[in-house]
Amino acid sequence: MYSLSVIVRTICDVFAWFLAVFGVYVIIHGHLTPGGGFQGGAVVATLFAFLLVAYGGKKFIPFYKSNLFSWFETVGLLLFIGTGLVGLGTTFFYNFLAGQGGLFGSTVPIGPNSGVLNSSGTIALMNMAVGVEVIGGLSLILYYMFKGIRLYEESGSEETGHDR
Amino acid sequence: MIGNLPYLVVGIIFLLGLYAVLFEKNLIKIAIGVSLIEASANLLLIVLGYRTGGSIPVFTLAGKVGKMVLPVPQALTLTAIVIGLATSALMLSLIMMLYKHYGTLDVREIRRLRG
Amino acid sequence: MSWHVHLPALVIAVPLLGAFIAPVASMLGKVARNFWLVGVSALTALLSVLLWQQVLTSGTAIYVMGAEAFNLSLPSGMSLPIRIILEVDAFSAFMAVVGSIAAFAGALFSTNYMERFSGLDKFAALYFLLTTGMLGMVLTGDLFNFFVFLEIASVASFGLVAFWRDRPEAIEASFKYMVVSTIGAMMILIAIAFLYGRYNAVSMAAVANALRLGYAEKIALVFLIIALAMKCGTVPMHMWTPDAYTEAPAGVTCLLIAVSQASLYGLFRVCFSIYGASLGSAVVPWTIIILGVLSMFIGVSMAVVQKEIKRLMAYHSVSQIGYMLLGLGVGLLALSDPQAMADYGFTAMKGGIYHLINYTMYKGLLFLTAGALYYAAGSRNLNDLGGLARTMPYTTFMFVIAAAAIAGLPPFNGFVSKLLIYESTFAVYPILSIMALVTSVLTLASFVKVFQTAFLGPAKAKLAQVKEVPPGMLLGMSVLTIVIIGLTLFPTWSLSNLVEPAAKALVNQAGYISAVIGGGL
Amino acid sequence: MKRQVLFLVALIIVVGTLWGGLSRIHQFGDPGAAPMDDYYLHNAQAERSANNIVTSIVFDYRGFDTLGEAAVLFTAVCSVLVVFRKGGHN
Repeated sequence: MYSLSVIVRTICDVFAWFLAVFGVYVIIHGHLTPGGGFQGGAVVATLFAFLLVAYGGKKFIPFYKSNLFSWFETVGLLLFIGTGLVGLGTTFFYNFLAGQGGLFGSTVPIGPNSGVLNSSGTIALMNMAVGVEVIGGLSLILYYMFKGIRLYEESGSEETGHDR
Repeated sequence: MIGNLPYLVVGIIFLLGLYAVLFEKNLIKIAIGVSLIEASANLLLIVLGYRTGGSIPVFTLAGKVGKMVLPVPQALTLTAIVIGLATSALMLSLIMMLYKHYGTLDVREIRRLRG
Repeated sequence: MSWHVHLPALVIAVPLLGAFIAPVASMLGKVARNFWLVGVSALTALLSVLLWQQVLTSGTAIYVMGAEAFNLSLPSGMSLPIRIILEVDAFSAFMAVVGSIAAFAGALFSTNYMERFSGLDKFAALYFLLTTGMLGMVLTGDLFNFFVFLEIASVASFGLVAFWRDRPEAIEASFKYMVVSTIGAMMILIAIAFLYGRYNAVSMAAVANALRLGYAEKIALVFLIIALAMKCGTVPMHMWTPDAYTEAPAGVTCLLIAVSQASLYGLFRVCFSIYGASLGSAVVPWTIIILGVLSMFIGVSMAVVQKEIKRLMAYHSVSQIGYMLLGLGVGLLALSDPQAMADYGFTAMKGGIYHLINYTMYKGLLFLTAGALYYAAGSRNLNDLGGLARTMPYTTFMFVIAAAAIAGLPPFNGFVSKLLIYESTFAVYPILSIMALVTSVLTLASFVKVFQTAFLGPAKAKLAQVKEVPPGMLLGMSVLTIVIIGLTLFPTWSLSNLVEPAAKALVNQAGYISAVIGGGL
Repeated sequence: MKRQVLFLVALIIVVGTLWGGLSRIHQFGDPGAAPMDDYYLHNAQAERSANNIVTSIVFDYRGFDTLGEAAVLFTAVCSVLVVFRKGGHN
């Protein structure tokens, strides 16, 4: 895939970063506004699709660290299930932070209000964990679907089971 | 009866997806058919949760709280959408691999496994 | 509050955690990865046995995810559960034990079987995810949760079937399986939406409590039966079964068997526990019985003409699913009539459930021995094999045990379960029992053919330097062999301790509901 | 061509059946009494102090589903990586 025209690249340069910031906002405000970890993570992952389309594989792939995104994915998942496992003192997935006053522990007024960022307990924590996981996962899918066939052709080894 | 039009749309989308899966010859079109079926299931869930005149179930900066639509179908649909996304990604990857092996996207030529 | 109450959650969480850590563990090297694969599978099997024991001693286990107390199923003033509930009765716990033993054997087998290939970190992760999906399906008490775990199991099995991605057939089988299974899953989702829309509940017990059979419920039932029958590979929808079972690596096929049993579990949970008494007419039981008989007969008649060992065995598994459908279909037929239930219905259910554990064990073992044959002889074709009994004595021994069990030869466990099915179906309709007998004879013929061509006769020149398979694979096979021999030696113990509680739990719809709702019907 | 016509007839019949079934769930826009959903709408904010009720369902009341959903995504990533893996022997 080759890079597109200078107009597309300039617009990408300007707007890609707004996209990333917006995605992070959607993740962090998941418990206050519509959205959440999955949606925000998907928005951030679009950033990579955007860069890939505008700049083309040749320029983009060298900058792409697929190991980093594997770690994103693993860390996000472990944080998610870890938060669930910490609740095992009571039950699996117990929200042990909500209303406790500490991290994410503020209470909100009942009914319509302007929102308290430091509320909702593990919900916010899990939003972030899932956000990190989705950024990693979708970027990996994108990368491998773009690069996949070429990787496969380079490999040279045949893996056809035991009978061939 | 005409008030139930959204249900009719669900049925039609489901059947169109089924048609694409059963009768289309192109693998990409089959994948589109599967996605259509997923879309119909998601649409059905959302439609079931609608209350006439209801607002979204989010309290942040909500004006005055009147009726709200049912929140559970929205939560279920979120889950179902991500699952659908995962399935579509894998399905397209397999199609790429099939094209690599067989050099065609025509289902009639992709049949080494028979009998 | 001892840690035992958390067992239902732990049985699912442990393999899931294993899957998430598997890529990290694989970075530490080959030994760490194999140790992780086997260790976590063994731990899962141990936990499910503990869970089963707990359920037998203290009744149905309830676990409410994220509530203030593990058994707080209903918040004050509510008649419906609002959280996800794991509801483990004797049947669920039984299925979990069966599935996790198969998973353990497959993991042990895969350590040596897969060592030549790349991408094993992902293999381990997908293997654990498949185990998680299977266990989640059998332990959950929530319809939507069932769908989610069904999808985990399906997506993991697509990846595992396509694991040898340089075989065009493997990718093709995976794609075929994927289309069928995704449509099935979406039909299940639509059926769940129907039930949710009617009763505003997704918990199985709450839906069962409120259910009154109407037009919408009938459509939901049809969708559920079609989709779950598709997923467990009964006849009109069995096209994916031989392909996927043949192309998956042998250790995975052993686990895929257990996953198809989990779909069967879902089918019976829907029929017995959710719809149960309100089914009323005999249409649904007869549909299941006819599906069962067709699967039995068509599966076995396709199997006898096959030349490829695993494909032959895969068609046999279509035919064996038929036995379970037949047994439990007869049980369903007798559900609303206590007299018929006592006469033949309960025997049929015991036969069906006993056949379920037998089938998972011997079919898993057969697929593992087929994998061992590929590994040693390097061919899938029956015509290329011969005289392997001398060079591979252990594999031959285990193959003979599994083949005798599947054919229903007298001392073996397969005989006991088939006998129970014969005698109970004879009371309903003698022709059903005759069909089952004929299927059994054809199964025997087919496996005698395999045994004779592959193991007996003169050794082929090409196979002169074939050696016995490495110890990991032998260990994996011997786990299942030991279970089969145990079931063979103690049929009365296993019938009264394993099978009867499960059958009773399945019949007892009011008990299933009242465990969550309290009071119940 | 004939098959398409046949399918069209089947389509009309099946859509009719399905629409009939769907319309019998409840009237569009009027789910009637919804005890589970109303519980969330009235109590979720007080119990879990999250303004967004859908998120509090997704991550708290039905958090286990979301774990499964994250696991499905992980599974899909693993499967794509398996299919496109860079070969080479261990």
